[in-house]
Amino acid sequence: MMVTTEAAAAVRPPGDEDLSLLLTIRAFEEKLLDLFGRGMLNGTTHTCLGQEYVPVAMEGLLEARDHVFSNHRGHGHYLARHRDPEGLLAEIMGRRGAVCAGVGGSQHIRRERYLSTGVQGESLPVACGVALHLRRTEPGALACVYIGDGTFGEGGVYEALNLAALWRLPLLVVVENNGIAQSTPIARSMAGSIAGRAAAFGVEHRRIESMEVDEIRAQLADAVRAVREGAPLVAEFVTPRLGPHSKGDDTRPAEEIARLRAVDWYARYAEAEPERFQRLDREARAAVDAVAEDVVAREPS
Amino acid sequence: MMVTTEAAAAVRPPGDEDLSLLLTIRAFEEKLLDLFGRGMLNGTTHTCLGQEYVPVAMEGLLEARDHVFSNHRGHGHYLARHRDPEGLLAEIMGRRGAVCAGVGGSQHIRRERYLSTGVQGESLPVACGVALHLRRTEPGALACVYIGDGTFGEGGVYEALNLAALWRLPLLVVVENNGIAQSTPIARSMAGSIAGRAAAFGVEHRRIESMEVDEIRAQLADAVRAVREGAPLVAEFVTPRLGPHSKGDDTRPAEEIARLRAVDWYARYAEAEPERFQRLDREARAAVDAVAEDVVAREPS
Amino acid sequence: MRVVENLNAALHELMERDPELYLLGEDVVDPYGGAFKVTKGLSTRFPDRVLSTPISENAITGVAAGLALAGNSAIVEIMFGDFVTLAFDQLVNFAAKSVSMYGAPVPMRMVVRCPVGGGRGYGPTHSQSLQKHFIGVPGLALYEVSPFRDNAAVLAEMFARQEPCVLFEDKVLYTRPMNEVAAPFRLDEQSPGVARVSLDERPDCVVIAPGGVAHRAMAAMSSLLLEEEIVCTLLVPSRLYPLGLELPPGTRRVFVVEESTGGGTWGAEVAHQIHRAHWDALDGPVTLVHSADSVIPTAPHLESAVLVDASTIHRVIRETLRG
Amino acid sequence: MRVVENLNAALHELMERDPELYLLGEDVVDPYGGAFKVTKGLSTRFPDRVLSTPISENAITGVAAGLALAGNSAIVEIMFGDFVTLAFDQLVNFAAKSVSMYGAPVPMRMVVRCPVGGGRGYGPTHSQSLQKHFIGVPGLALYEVSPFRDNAAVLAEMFARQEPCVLFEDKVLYTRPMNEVAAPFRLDEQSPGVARVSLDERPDCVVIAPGGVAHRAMAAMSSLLLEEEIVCTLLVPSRLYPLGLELPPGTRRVFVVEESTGGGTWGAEVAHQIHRAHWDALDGPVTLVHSADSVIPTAPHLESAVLVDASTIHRVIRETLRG
Ligand SMILES: Cc1ncc(C[n+]2csc(CCOP(=O)(O)OP(=O)(O)O)c2C)c(N)n1
Ligand SMILES: Cc1ncc(C[n+]2csc(CCOP(=O)(O)OP(=O)(O)O)c2C)c(N)n1
Ligand SMILES: [Mg+2]
Ligand SMILES: [Mg+2]
Repeated sequence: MMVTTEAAAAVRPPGDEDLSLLLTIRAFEEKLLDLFGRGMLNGTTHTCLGQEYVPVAMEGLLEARDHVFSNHRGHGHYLARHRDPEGLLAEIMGRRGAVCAGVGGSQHIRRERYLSTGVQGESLPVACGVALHLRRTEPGALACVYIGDGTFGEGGVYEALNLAALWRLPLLVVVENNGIAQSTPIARSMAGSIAGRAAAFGVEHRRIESMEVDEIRAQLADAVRAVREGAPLVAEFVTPRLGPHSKGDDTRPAEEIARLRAVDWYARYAEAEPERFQRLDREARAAVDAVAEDVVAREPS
Repeated sequence: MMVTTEAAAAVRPPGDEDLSLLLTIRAFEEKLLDLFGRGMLNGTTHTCLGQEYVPVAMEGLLEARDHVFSNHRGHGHYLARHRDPEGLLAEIMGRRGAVCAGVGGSQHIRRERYLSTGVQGESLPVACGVALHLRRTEPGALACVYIGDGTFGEGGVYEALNLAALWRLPLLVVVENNGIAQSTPIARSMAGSIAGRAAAFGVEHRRIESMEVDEIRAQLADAVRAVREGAPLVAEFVTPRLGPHSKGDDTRPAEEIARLRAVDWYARYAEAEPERFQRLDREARAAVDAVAEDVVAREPS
Repeated sequence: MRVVENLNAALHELMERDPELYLLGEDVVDPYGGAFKVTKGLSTRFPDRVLSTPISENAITGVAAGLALAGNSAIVEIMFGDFVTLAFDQLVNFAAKSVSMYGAPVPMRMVVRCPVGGGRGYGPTHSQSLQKHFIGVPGLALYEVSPFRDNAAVLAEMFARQEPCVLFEDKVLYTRPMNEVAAPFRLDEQSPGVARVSLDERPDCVVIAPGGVAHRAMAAMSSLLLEEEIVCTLLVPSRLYPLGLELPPGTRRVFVVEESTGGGTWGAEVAHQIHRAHWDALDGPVTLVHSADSVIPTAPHLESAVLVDASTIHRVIRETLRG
Repeated sequence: MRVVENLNAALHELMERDPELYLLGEDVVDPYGGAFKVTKGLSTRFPDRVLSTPISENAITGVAAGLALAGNSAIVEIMFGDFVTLAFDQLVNFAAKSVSMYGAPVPMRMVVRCPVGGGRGYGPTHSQSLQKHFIGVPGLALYEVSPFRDNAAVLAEMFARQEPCVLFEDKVLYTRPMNEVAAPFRLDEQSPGVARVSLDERPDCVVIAPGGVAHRAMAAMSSLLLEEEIVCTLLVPSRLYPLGLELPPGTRRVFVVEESTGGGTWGAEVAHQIHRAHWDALDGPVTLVHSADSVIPTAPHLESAVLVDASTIHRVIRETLRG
């Protein structure tokens, strides 16, 4: 994890809409862990605590016509795209109003041009197929795929990068590099670097260390525009996984987690603009609480 | 194909043993096509015409304790390792004395520490397993895998390169880059370069454009020594496929094949040292003819 | 017309009729036209929708799934069906599941073509008939090319299912003629997609066989008729799974023939369905006739000893009926 | 002792006894000790032979095959058995074939461990029981963890076969106790590797079930006994394929229970073998009891509607025997 506390230096929280979205995702994920803790959720879940800003930043660069592919850690991706905590929580809890009728659950969600699935690496080739379609029938639209650093272990990732480069597909791979895969640190799962993996296929690569939504958008705007012209891109975000892999299965030393918490946008924004932050945070949590109260009371999907 | 006719400039054919081996492989492959033409072989075969020098050069760098993994185009690999045209032809023809009792045929051969199989990409992970064994129980020995350029389409190749680099395995990947896969030119099958694919995993890479056995050995000696210490290597040979992919299925333009034949070691060596060449060539062809006559007359395996 | 020509014509027809249809595979473009020439001419006519791919069975199957998700239709050619093992995850865990795992039905119009079977001395990794391993995947249908059914109809039916399908194509069938049966047998359609080869008289047994072994079954039927006066009716279903097959009324003996090596074969599934539906009418259990439980060797004499052939079928049927 | 502890102890014992044995898998090293904690403590004791791997199911299975080729023994943990689809090629086309495709037998001591099954709300790609897709691969044997057989014996038997084996482990079984049956039923060994749960009196039927569904079968047996006075004998084979199973003399009704979703199930293969051997002794066809032909949904109420459970088993047996 290369996130440095210097980042905390000049903190300017994003505008209200982005900040509210960040806070909504944070509130949603914490609510899930809370519900799990109280035995009200079954199955499994993977929260994106600490990484919320990645999809929030990306949404500012994506268009409605773009396709988004997500993975096991996809709540933030979904909420950033569809602003639908109700449909998502209902899906996770298997209640009326579930976006996928409760069949898919946390890891298998589809709505319009958003789709997630739980098998690592599968989505890249699929996204190449969608990108192939887009290139011919909706030029300018792209397929965006979120994957983690550990997923670079899967051979399918490379088969897809090769196709994307060969066929000049509008494919945008967003790598959430949180430096760990379940319990395995990246040093034990990846030789070389993500930049090198992209370069091997002649695919553009950008490494984003910033956690600031507007800054990130500025850094990626040109490259994402190029994707729409058929220059695939790997956008690597160096980002902190604050929570456990799923539930209570975090074996990292306390110091490391403390080091990550120190760079968490949440604490930094709260300190930087207490008044606005508290107001929006209260609103977000109130909204999520209301959704939870409503959904929990619903009959099964 | 980057092989240039300049290579023909200062030609010094290799010593008798190497040259004889080169000529034996050439004679063997031509004998196979001849037998096929006369309807005396069934199934399929993939000759290494033009590429014979690759395994001949490599054998000079390999030791008996090393493992060699081969692919569909493996006759030269096998003959360089075991000098056993008889067992190989019997295997291909399913006659008594077949090295694998006629079960495996041209593409599935195993003898001592040599093994080939016909599914592209499978052998790299397997070789990693053997290398893992060697690193612990026979330090200094290595696992050598021959693959073609087209095989870089397979995801398993990358999963294996990653493991080899992470675990510092004595893995030597010899890439016979003949610029084509069956009918598909490398430009349509590979984005980026083989060098880049190796670099992506922090794996050493050497590109060999020479066709001269001694020169090649000199160029690779250090890197192969390093493999034995646990520094995996991708040795890429730029090499001409003179013949069809298997039998009569060559769709390349005549000029291209002519261009490749112009750099063929066979013609160049014949011209450089007519007397020695003719003598060794006669010997090699006579030996292969004798083997063929013998094997053809044998009962089924 | 030979089977390979019928299949090629069917692909030409479909590519022309459906401008949203893609075909992908290794070495499928002209002049090569695929390892078995099934795709000849397609890339010349439809260059932007017929794509030669790298050697990436996993990814190209995923690409087909992506095209299907986006509303296209897609056909993937796996050069040798043996290599579809590399696409097993994309087929089982993504393509087939997508049809139903998102709560509402998602149409997935994709076909994975798999040339299968031995008899050509290609050896253990290029001769298998892996149909059995794909049975029972929710959302995945299995078909096999038959000399008795126009492949344009087969492909149309597969796409109409709106779920991923695997089409198995016996390599030795490619060069066989379409719709040819030896006298005195007659060919007709028993039910949609199920061909029947029979005589007028009441059969002593029913033989169920996919297209790839139909000729071997027919050869056995002819020799059984001549040498043993045993009358067989052959049923050749185009769809292997889910299986929709009606036994002729009064059937008391059934044989299922397939090239698969022994163990967990398609025939066991067919037998199970028949036993449930016709237990009391049968004189004995459904008899399975298949290749040996072995890898498929390369040498002709070893390969033919492993693979099911007409003489095996003849012998099993005679011994079962006559003891 | 719970099943997961027995399995963990078996691995400790084997790793200690065989210095040539490796164990590989994702997140298997301490302190994590594997997603289901089956490998806890192993990496601490055997750091050089217990390796956490990248997320590369294909490659790590190939690595195991390479170790086996070199004379080692190897165990691969696939975190969720659903993902073994990614290793299908290495298992089917390389590891299993290597045993025989090189003319002379090649010992391949490797075991691929696959946690399978639903009931935990993990959803369609993390809940499957894919055993059926691996049946009938020459050179590949299939086992399933049972509450009635010490896993040290199971692992020893698998390695002694000298061919690749897949060990399926029902996730819900991990937390169950070993060797526990409800009175009045008694547990013994019917034949090597086949556990029997029975009463003294002559059973009305025989139930065949792998370890993962044994408890569901036993619950049904208890309720059938109490509510219907139907007496069942349960047979739990440790090896699923090749199957070596003897029916008790006088058996007239057989049920095969498994969690697999419908279609081409293991039970169809078991039924085929039983029908061939016992046709005349049976009162009816072997009855298969399995989950619905569907993806396995995430929501508990939907999942339980799909998965086979004790009440389904009870109902099917009662209806079959009593009509
Ligand atoms: C093919 C496959 N193998 C294993 C898993 C189990 N698994 C789920 S998430 C995960 C770790 C993924 O790490 P990474 O890609 O870095 O994403 P992160 O969890 O860090 O966001 C693993 C091993 C899986 N879902 N799919
Ligand atoms: C997994 C797999 N896919 C496809 C094939 C069919 N096939 C055999 S050789 C070959 C081309 C290989 O090209 P390359 O790796 O460059 O080796 P070359 O033939 O040029 O020596 C193909 C596609 C195969 N054997 N295995
Ligand atoms: Mg990660
Ligand atoms: Mg090549």
